[in-house]
Amino acid sequence: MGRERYYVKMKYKVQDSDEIVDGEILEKLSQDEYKIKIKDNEYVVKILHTDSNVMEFVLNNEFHSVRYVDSQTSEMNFIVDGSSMSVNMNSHLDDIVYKNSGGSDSGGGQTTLRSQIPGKVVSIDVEDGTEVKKGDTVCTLESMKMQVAVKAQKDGTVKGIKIKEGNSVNKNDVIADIE
Amino acid sequence: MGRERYYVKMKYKVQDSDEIVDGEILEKLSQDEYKIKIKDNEYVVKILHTDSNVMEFVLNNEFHSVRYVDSQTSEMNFIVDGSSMSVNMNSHLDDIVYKNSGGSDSGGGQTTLRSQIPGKVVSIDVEDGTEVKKGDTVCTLESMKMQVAVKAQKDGTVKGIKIKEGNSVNKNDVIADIE
Amino acid sequence: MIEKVLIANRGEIALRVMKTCKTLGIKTVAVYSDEDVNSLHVKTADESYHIGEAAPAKSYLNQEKILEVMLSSGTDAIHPGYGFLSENDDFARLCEKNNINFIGPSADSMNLCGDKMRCKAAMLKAEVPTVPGSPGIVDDAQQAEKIANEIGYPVLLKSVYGGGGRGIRLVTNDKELHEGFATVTSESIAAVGKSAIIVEKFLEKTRHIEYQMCRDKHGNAVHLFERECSIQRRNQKLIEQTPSPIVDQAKREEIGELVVKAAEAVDYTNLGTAEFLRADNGDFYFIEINARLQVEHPISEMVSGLDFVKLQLDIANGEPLPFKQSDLKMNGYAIECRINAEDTFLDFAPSTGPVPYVTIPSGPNVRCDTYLYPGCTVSPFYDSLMAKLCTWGPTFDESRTKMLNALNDFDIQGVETSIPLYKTILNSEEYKNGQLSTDFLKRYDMIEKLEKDLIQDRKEKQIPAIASAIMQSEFYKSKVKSQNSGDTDGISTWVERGTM
Amino acid sequence: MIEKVLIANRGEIALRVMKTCKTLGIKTVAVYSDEDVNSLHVKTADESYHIGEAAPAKSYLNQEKILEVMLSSGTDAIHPGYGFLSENDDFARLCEKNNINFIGPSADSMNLCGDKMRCKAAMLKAEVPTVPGSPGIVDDAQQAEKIANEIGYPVLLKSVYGGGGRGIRLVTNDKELHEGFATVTSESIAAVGKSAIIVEKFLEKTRHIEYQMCRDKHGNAVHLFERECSIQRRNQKLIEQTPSPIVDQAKREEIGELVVKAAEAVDYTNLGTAEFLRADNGDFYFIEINARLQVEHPISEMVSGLDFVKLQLDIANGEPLPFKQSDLKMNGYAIECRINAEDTFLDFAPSTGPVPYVTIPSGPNVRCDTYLYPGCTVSPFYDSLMAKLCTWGPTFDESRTKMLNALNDFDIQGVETSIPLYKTILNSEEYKNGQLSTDFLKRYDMIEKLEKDLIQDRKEKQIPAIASAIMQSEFYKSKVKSQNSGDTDGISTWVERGTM
Repeated sequence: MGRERYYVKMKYKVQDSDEIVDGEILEKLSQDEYKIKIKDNEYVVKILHTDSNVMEFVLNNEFHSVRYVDSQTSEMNFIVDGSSMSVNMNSHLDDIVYKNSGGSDSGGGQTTLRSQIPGKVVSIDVEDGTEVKKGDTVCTLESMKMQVAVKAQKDGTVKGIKIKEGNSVNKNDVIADIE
Repeated sequence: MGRERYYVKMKYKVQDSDEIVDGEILEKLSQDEYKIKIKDNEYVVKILHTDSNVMEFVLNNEFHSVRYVDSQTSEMNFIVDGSSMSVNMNSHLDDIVYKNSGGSDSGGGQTTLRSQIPGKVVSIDVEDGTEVKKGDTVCTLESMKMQVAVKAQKDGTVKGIKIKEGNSVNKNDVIADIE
Repeated sequence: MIEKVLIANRGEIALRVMKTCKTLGIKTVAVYSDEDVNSLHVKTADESYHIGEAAPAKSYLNQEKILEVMLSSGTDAIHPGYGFLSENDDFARLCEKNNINFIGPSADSMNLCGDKMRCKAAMLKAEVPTVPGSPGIVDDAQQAEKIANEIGYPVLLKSVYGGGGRGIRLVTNDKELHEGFATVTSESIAAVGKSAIIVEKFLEKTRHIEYQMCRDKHGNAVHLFERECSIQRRNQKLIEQTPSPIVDQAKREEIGELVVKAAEAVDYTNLGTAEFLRADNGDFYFIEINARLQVEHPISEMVSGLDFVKLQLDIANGEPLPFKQSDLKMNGYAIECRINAEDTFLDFAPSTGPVPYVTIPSGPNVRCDTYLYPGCTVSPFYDSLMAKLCTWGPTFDESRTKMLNALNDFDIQGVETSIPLYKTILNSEEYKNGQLSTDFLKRYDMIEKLEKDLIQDRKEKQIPAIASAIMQSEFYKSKVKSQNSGDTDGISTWVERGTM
Repeated sequence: MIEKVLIANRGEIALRVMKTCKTLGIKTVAVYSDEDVNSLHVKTADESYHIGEAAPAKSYLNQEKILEVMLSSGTDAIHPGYGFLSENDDFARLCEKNNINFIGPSADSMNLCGDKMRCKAAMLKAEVPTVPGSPGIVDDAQQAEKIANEIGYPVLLKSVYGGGGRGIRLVTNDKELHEGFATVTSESIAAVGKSAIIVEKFLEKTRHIEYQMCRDKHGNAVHLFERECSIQRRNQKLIEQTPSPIVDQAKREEIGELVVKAAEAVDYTNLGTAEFLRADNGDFYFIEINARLQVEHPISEMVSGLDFVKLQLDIANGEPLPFKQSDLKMNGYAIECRINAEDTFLDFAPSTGPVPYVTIPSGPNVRCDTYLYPGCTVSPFYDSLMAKLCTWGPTFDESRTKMLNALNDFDIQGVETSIPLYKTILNSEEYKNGQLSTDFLKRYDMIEKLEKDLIQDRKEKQIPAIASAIMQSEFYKSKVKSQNSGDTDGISTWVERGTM
């Protein structure tokens, strides 16, 4: 038991709600029990049954039955206790990309913002000349059905955007300069 | 439609009954309808549904649901409308073997009785010196879960039995001489 | 004595009729179309005969083919269910001619019930009130105006050939009446080449209340109480209940006496239903007779303790009714929800296809008449009614909460259903208070309420939904790891997860 | 007012209790063992708590753990179902001490009911007849002889410590009595180191007839009619019915009055059952009180129109009974078959394992209380009762034929069931005629009859069986041909077929 494994904290957004909440596994308590954290609350999930498209679990002593429906986008579609719901999932990859792209404490000096992952450009949130603050989203990439924001590595002005919506970028491709 | 295919007449014996009855498909009437003959009566079978282990059909306008149960012997095991039943099936291969082994009208002169199929010897019904009539069963072979009798090709006395119970024979192996 | 019954129907009603026949030791004969080879009624009957293609005209409406099956199978009676041939007096006559006991009224009585104008005339003669209006077709706009002034505006002008909203006009004064008369006339002529207009009082906020009636071949008649069927969409009933919350014992008896008169007026035999509109002022107006067993008969069975199919068979056998009106007592409260395969948000459009899995509700005083089973198919060729879910309780509220639980238990996968809408309705204050009317859905914005309920429902399920997402990721990752023990740093985990 | 109930049970009874709670808007709390993670009661409750390992002692009998769940979940009442802790007065007392409303009698009353000797004494005092015999332990063989001569031979000598056939002797005269007394004494001493013998009249061809009793906390008591439960195997009930075919209205009332006295004699509250033996001469003898809701309560619900779990909750809430004895009327006939997972031909040995598919019977006046669903598992850790199938009819015969049809409709795959035996019983002349006794199965050779029925059944299915074999061959051949269009002369076809 204990924290033998590394669990990634993710961000989740549920249909009909604008709120983006953190979710993560804190600990595997036993073969079929997990301690998880959603927003600021901890829950115990006891898995009763799983197969290829159904998961049944008790969440803080309440039973839930979930059927998975195939998803075509970065969205996951479930039928939760009979209600059709979709959940958008996003890892903290934003932060990882952000750090690697020169944001965070590490640097801050470099001008070139690069993509740390390969992906398709879903949206560009700035234009040439846009003033951005460190951490502002510059563009959003989609890769393997997941969306991830690429954020400004420092305060500055966007110059020479090298990407186009709908096009693909490779890892380390330049996205723009921020001067 | 019509008799485009060759259907083999088989012999069937059902659990709890000593009677051995003939059964055969007479005609395929349509995609899902067959005319069959069991003993001396004709029936129309309309197949409603089949999958790997269930067949549902209407037999002369009576619905039946049959589940197949895996069989380990030459017996087929079914659950017919909820009742567990087994059916022993035997083709008229006896006759085919008989013909080919020199019985029937074709020859009658040859002494050597040979097996026309590969198989395991289940039982030997004669001894050296047994007087047999043409058509008497000399031994029974089992092959691919089916049992088939090897019959004397002519009247005579059995000599030099070449097979042993439990052993295998190949096609055309000599079984015995009948002199 | 009836010994073998052909059920000239499919779906839940075919199964319902068979259940009683089997209990009584009567042999059952099913018929089925190509589309129904996998249907439960085929599997349940003692004998099942294929009668043709999926389209009803080529199978369930094919009188000759069905007669042929009856004659060849030695059937001595036929139960038509509802819909299809159930109110076809030609078919009833065909059966009569061939000495097959048609379980329902005589062909003549059925013909009279089916002819709205003659039936209305018979009711007027028997002093059963009908919706005020012209006694028949009016000659011209002048006569229409005269009648409108007698019965009072607003009135409806209806072409007797029209239907489905066309050839019908609501008018509130003489001027509108003259304009409307011209429009309806031209619409009708445009549509069918002729015109014939009747005038009828327009009733607002009406309730649909109907009475089960029952008359044997010896002329004994009773009513088996009322049902309120006001919750409808496009004139199709969705939820029925008995007793009606607006009918007290005095009213029940008063209208019940009219119902017996109505049955006599058309020489009705066997079970049938007299439908009434109840105006907001409390007046009841006869509208028509349904000359057959109705969809919603189970709730009347629940409060009367009777088996209506058995009663039908007994009457068809010529037996006298085994009770008088005074022997009959209503017991408790029953509700029926018609579980349709339809998408409420697509204007109730049919939703068809395979049903890979279904859980049918059960329990004390829960009854579900259905053709559903795991692996069955909801066909586009026939009506959208998949199941009738009925509950009974000693109080209305127990019946209602039991229904809500049963609706929650009813898991039908593969098709959209009317279940969510029914939950919203049954939870609404208007329904709880018995504020029913035929425009209930619109009047109380039920579709909008449903939308809000669904959003609220999803809001309440956010945490389990996120927990599902978290666990799905975990399980997917575990699977990948165990197959292929590569590195699992943040990015690769994410990529694995992304491919789900 | 009870607002949240923990159901300290599993299987069908946990589900049954939840259904009423949900109808009444009461929150439900389930508990479950490792073995039951996939059980329906876990999925149905509002809250579900894991309480331990599969073995009952480590979960459903673990009082401390269950109490802990009640306290942490804010449960205000507990329903014990039947079995497990339902008649454990220590547990009832533990609940009382923790201010948790135990839905059942008080711990003191339960204790008294559970102590056969004290209970019998209380009945004698209340003039409720018990099986004639010694009022308690006899001093010696001489006293036993005296009593035997008073009550008349044959008598049973029973060690109060004995059980399961040991320490019990049937004697028919004084000589046998003296011999038997010595044997039972030595057997008992050999087994438990001590001996204490009672004398009881031996009754032949007895019927097991029991009364549902009902008493509120204000001392109002009624009986809810009898059930006959004579069809048993190894003292376990298989089929129950109400009314008993041997009890007429006068007898019903006569014994019913005794039942009310019995309830008062032990200060019983809530629902319970007074069990009687009926001797072949018509005399009734009290045997014991079952201080809980019984397995077979649904048939009494059907004929009384009452919801017994609701009644239990109301009584537990301190409400007075809403009826007097004279308000209660029996309506119709109900039968219950206990559908057990067992192999009749293996001496009723349990049959356990996964149930890949099940079709649960339904229809008008058919009720099936069950934990089965497709994909569930019948556990070897708990009792073999998978389902209670109940039918109601206005006549006994309608109830019976309805049951036969429902049994035919009940398709349980994967385990052996008692369904075939019940079909044989329900079809037997003895059952139809109401010739019931606790040795019914042996007396009328029901197992042999079943064997014959099964053979007959297979005989009738010979043609479809052969047709299946023919078609299976054909389909197998078609499949092989389409995959691999080789030659299909007689031999190769046969070989292909042989590999099926």
